[in-house]
Amino acid sequence: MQFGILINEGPYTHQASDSAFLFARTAIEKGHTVPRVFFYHDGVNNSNRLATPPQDDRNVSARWSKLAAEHGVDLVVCVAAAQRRGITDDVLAPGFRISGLGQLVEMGIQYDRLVTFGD
Amino acid sequence: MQFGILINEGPYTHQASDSAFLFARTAIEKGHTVPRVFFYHDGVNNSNRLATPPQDDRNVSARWSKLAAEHGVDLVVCVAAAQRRGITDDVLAPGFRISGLGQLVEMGIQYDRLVTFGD
Amino acid sequence: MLHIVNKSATERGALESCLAMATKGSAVLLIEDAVYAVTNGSTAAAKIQAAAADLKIYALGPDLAARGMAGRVLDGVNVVDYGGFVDLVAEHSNCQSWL
Amino acid sequence: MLHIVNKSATERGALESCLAMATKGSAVLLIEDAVYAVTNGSTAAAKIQAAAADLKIYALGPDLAARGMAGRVLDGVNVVDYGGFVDLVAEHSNCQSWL
Amino acid sequence: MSDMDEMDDGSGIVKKFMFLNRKAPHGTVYALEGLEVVLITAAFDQDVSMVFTDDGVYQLMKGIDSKGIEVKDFSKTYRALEGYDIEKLYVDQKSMDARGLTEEDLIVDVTVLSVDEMANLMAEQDVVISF
Amino acid sequence: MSDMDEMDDGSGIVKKFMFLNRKAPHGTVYALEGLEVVLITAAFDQDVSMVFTDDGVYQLMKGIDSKGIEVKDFSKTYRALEGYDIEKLYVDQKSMDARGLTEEDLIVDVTVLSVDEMANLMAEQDVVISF
Repeated sequence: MQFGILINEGPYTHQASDSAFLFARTAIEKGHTVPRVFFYHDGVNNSNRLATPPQDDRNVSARWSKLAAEHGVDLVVCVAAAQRRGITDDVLAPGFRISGLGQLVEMGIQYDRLVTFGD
Repeated sequence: MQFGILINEGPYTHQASDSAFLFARTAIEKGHTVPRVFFYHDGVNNSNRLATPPQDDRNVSARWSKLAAEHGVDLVVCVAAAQRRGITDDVLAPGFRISGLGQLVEMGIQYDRLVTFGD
Repeated sequence: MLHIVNKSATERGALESCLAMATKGSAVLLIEDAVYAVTNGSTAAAKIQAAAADLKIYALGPDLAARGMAGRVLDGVNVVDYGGFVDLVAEHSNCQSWL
Repeated sequence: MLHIVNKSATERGALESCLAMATKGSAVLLIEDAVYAVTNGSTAAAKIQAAAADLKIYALGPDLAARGMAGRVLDGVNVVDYGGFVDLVAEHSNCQSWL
Repeated sequence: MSDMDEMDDGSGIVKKFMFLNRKAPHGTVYALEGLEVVLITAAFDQDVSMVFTDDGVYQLMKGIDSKGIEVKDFSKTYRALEGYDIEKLYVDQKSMDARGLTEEDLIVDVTVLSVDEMANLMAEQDVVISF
Repeated sequence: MSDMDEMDDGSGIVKKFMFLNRKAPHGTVYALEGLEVVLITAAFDQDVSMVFTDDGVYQLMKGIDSKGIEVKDFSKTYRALEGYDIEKLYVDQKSMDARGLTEEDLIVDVTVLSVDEMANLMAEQDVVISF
């Protein structure tokens, strides 16, 4: 089955970002596909490669990049939300790209399920 | 009177960041001083100079920079919170600096009031 | 002491916790989404009016206006602007934001 | 339909709104801070047990454990892991997150 | 809201999208950024319903004046929805009653639903997105 | 938490700082990042009280195991507070009761206060910071 995932909150502050990652990874492990994850609202902050959390803590953008590289997940950051919050191509971690809200609507139209994580 | 201000949320997503700015500007207009504003938790995201909100909307980091330049407000971004969230010297707007939590405690010790804005 | 509440009382517990802990004579200032609590017909209206016997209740005018609520404020609630907000912080020896 | 709630029922209104709108036979999955609602002695316990007559109530085990609540789950609540979360989404034709 | 022209994902599929608004305006950005998603979804010719419940009903208040907090007033966008063929606007009766509001207080015409009607409407959707 | 050694702002002033914890752990980062502020404040030799009320009492639960959500378990830090001379830990009786919790359920020794006692404690502080 194809799952689309929408993430509305940034890393560390809200667990939403962690829950979404563990859900996506588990879905893939179980043989489903996650063709795209869409980052909206403060969710765009998950894509920031400049983050350097403590060594004993998870690195949110890096683990998304790894999942994308290994399983072909398309990580799409909303352009309008990103502009408001200072996320540009210059700070984007590998595997993320900036695009329009149409990419979110397409997920709803084309995939079997759309699951939202937020606050 | 000296007011310290603590901001715990980022721009646009929560009004906290707007309320804090309007409070600080009004306090200065009324003849008080705001020697320092401390940005903690997602509040560190207010310092990002890469933000380009729509032209008819407020530019949060730019208006803090302007207030700092005109009234000598020290804009301090918490280093630990900033590292988790990808805020580095490279993306800092004018007038902001990155430092430790001791700067927040000093505000509590030295100023007449400490006012917190958050979620 | 000045208590500051910024959350809608229909969605969060902050106002209720604040009113339970504010001592007699304290001031409570409602800002942002918390201002809905002091409008006619709100679920919190009765609680606010009961609290106003022991506490001074304030609400931020610009936040009321931004929510279309400027004309619906309960009797006994003092509407202030940002200047009044600054004055309230200055007049009280300490303040607490119920985040 | 699968309803997903992630907010503490003592701090937010999401669970109450969800339970009011979930139709008979629907599933409700509690994750993150929402899992406190299905623990013994919680304020929401009675509501959860009443709702369990018409709805299937699930809670995410890793979130219970992370809160020291693994041993306190109410009878009638099904504890699932992330694999179970994925299965619930797959088994129901649509889902709604009560943010 | 630059890309609101007709869009097409090529599939010709039309799904039922419900946008559930549960949050007050201005305190958080969800109401504003949520509107942007609704407009784009309509541009893809999907079957769009907007639902306002809990504090979300406050989004539709008449007489909003946000100059004093120095943010954009986006409440007029709700009146423009009809122009984008978004005509299914529903509010929850119970949420209105709890806030002392009537249809007269709202900036647009809406259909008022009971909790049961709202629950049935939600259950028949393909996609529900909550802001 | 690298800068927890003795610090001094040079003023010699000692103020009463209260840290009010109202939020559950893990769902949001406030509990964790709040602890960092508390430790630094103690390093400045200030008079520190930590108060746990509403969902904040959940921060002190015994038996937390966060491996399954792949985040750090910081609950042991509460047991280390004593080593930093942070000994005034208060929990709200009413919040404990509402959640079916007793002192036996908590990872540290605390003083349980009634709402009135808590209110008086708060009123006598110089600085209150809420997380």
